[in-house]
Amino acid sequence: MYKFTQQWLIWGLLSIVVLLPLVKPIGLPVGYAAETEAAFKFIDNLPKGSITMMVCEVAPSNAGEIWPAAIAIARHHLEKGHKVVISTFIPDGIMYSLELGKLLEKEYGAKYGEDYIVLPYVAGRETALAAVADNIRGVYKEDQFKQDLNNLPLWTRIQSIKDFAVVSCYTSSDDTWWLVRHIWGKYQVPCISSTVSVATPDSLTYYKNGQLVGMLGGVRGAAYYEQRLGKPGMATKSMDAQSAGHIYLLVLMLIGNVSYWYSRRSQGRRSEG
Amino acid sequence: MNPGRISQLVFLVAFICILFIASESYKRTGKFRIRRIPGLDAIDELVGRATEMGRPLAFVFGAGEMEAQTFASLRILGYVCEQVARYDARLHTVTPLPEIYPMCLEIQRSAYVKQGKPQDFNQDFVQYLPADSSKASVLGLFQREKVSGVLLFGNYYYESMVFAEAASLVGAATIAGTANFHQLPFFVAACDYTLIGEELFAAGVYMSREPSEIGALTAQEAAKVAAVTLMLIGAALASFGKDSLVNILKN
Amino acid sequence: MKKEGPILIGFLTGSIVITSYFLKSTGLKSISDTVVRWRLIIAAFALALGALNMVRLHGKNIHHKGRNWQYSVVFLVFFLPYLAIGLIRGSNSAQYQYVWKSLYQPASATMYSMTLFYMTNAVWRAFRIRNLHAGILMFTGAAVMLGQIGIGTAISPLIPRFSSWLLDTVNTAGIRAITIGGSLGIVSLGLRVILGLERSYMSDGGN
Amino acid sequence: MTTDVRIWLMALMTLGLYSYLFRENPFFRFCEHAYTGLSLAHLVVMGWTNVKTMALTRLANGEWATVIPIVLGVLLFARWFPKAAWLSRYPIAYLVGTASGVTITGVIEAGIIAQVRAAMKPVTNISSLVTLLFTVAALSVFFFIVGNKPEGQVGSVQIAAWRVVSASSYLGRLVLMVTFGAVFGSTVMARLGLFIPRLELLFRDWIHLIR
Repeated sequence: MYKFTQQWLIWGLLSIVVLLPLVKPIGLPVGYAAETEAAFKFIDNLPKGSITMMVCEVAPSNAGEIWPAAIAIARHHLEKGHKVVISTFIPDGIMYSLELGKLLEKEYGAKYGEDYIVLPYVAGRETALAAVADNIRGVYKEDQFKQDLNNLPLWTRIQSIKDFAVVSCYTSSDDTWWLVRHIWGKYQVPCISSTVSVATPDSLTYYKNGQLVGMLGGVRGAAYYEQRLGKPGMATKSMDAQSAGHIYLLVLMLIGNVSYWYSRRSQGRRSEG
Repeated sequence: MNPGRISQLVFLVAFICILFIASESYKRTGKFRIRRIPGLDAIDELVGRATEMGRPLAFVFGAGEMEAQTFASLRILGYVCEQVARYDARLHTVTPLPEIYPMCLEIQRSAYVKQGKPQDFNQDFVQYLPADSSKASVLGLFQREKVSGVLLFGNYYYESMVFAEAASLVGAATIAGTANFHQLPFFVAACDYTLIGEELFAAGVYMSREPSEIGALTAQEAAKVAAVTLMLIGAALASFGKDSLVNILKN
Repeated sequence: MKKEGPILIGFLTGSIVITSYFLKSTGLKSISDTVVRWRLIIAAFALALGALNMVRLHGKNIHHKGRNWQYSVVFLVFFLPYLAIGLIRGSNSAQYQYVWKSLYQPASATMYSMTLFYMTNAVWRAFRIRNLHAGILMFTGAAVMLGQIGIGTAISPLIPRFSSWLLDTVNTAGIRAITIGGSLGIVSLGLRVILGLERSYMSDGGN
Repeated sequence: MTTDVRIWLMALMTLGLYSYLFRENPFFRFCEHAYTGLSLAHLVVMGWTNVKTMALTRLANGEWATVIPIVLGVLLFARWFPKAAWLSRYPIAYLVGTASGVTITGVIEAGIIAQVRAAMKPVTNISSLVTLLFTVAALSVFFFIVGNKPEGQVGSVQIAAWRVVSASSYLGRLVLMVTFGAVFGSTVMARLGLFIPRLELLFRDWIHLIR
């Protein structure tokens, strides 16, 4: 029973500590992130009318971290007059793809079929992404709304993956790795990846190797991008709560070690005496 | 020939050659030594403990898509099932991947057949659970069944931390293994034993000494030695401004 | 036919994909694309098999009034109507989206967010300097955590610099090694599957 | 507190699953089974859409070859009939074979050769030297055959090899611990990122504590 009460204390305090800054924001700054700056600059320099692909692997599980990044980059694309093709390889992704499309229509008056397309979900994860890289027209015949893709003006400009100026993905999984393997590795199409922070060190290696032109690591990357774009959004807001949570864990670590040493010392004394 | 893939082809061909040569040589000499992998030694302990306590074990696959890690984990499942059948323990197998569900059934059943106890095989103990909601179901399983030991293998993602820590909270011993380095820290921190990266793939050899597996492991070993050598030479050359080796590998 | 047939299929599919990767041939390429695409269709049938099995398990439980059978009813009550909406009205329909957004999405997000609680517990339980390894784990973990937030910079600008140095050098080294090792494992096991040397996936059943 | 039914549903589902943290209970069990039912239905619907677009539509357009994967798919169900169970190995072999082929082709370049190439950086300062040596050390952790402790009568070369490899893999394990620590540390942000939206739902949308 003792173990459980201790756990509840740890968990209860955690919730309170994270909640407080949400109730009363402090406004801490977001640090510089070179890899995100690179992504921003790359997209900023693409010519008007460039076709881009957003691989929207967003799911309820990871939306907290990468959904803000997807929104920020989509906004950036539309502001620069790029065309966006939204695809997904996870079942849940389609819900977010549709929402992204709606957002672009609402905020920028984007026209479906001309400014953006929502492609249907294709199963098979890596195999599917590889198939799209190798033969995009073979994989997709219809869009998410069951219309023949050939009737959409934007689609007629796309023959192969090489027609895309950049492919970006928003993922908590190995999509970065697949992008690097199949899209950059095989066809040298520039890739940008926005990953959950767990995968950030990994993706950072790809960025350093020159296999990605830029990347956004977790909420921090998204917050940086939002600020760079001049449109603070969800990511910027949650950064305070993030900091509070980090500090709480660090304090917990400290207390844990102090109590560990203390108990070991007193045990040592007891065995001596 | 597609451009930029010559070095890959050379690698692949060399790999296959070493695989066959080494496996033939093992068949002739029967000589082979592999270093200890504590996590695999611990499996027997785990089964023994489960039998003693009369509480079941749980084997949970990672929810990432089916690939080589999944096959390696199936291999380990086979071994665990045999031990379980031999010592009359109970094992709940959970797979979030529908593709391997039939394979899990086959493996479990044949383990019981092999131990001469086909009547003990109960297919309800093998469950497919949709990847997303499997987290809730597995947590429920841990507490309801009071599992004594938990094995977490395969292509793991987020769920690693939840399963590993929840298992230790119900007092279960845990062995885990994945090659996804982004989940390894959680396994290392929360589990009793962890198979790190390639150790997961060495499990097959460790448990069976099948010639082709020994051949494959030898080829892996040769590739690692080659990688180390190439890295050192390449870095030395690059330090003197020569990147010829880097360029060769770009072919 | 019971063993050789499947091995041949595994060999053909695998080697078509690999050969088309190396050889420059559009014909081979399109065959390989088809092979890969067909896999998705078969995978969908595997899903149906798993789904039917779940329905069978819960149905059996209700029929025999097994343990917690009420919850098997809950399962079916949510599964069947939602499936019906999805198949008849389609996943774009308003009803389908409503259920997805109000029940499925929060459930999923909640389960994932639970990782934080367990992680906190692990930080409390496991991050203690018991030995050199645990000490290093804790120390680098703490350094990187501090480096990620503004406070770290406020304490000393060296902290984020040290943390990013760690991520750049030592971390790169570790990840590179794990990646190479893991990839070799993937190649080796994959090759053994294609060459018909690895058969655990078809086990001994059916004989 | 809100009157929106949807927010209520969302909040109850969230609380129900969180109640597991307290202990396993009927409320959690209800939500768990509801969630399982929904997610299975969702997967089946998505799978069906896939089969329709990838198989049935193509079949209707006269691509007769599409019959092959459909037949293979149906064969998966053969395992319900003990006599014909072996037939289900065909589709399984297909799944396994293609998965192997696809991963191998991707992994050789990105996972092995590109990694080796990336390690061939000129050694110009301490950091680059550290990265190179640590990579080698960490790789030697995964040596299973080379450098095992020699047994019986052996030459000095083998003993030297054993010493080098064991020293290197000792260092390698420390490097891996640093890596794990760093990955752990950089993950905290992710987990918080998942938790914050839950708090926003409960305290902003549901009970209006946050504005």
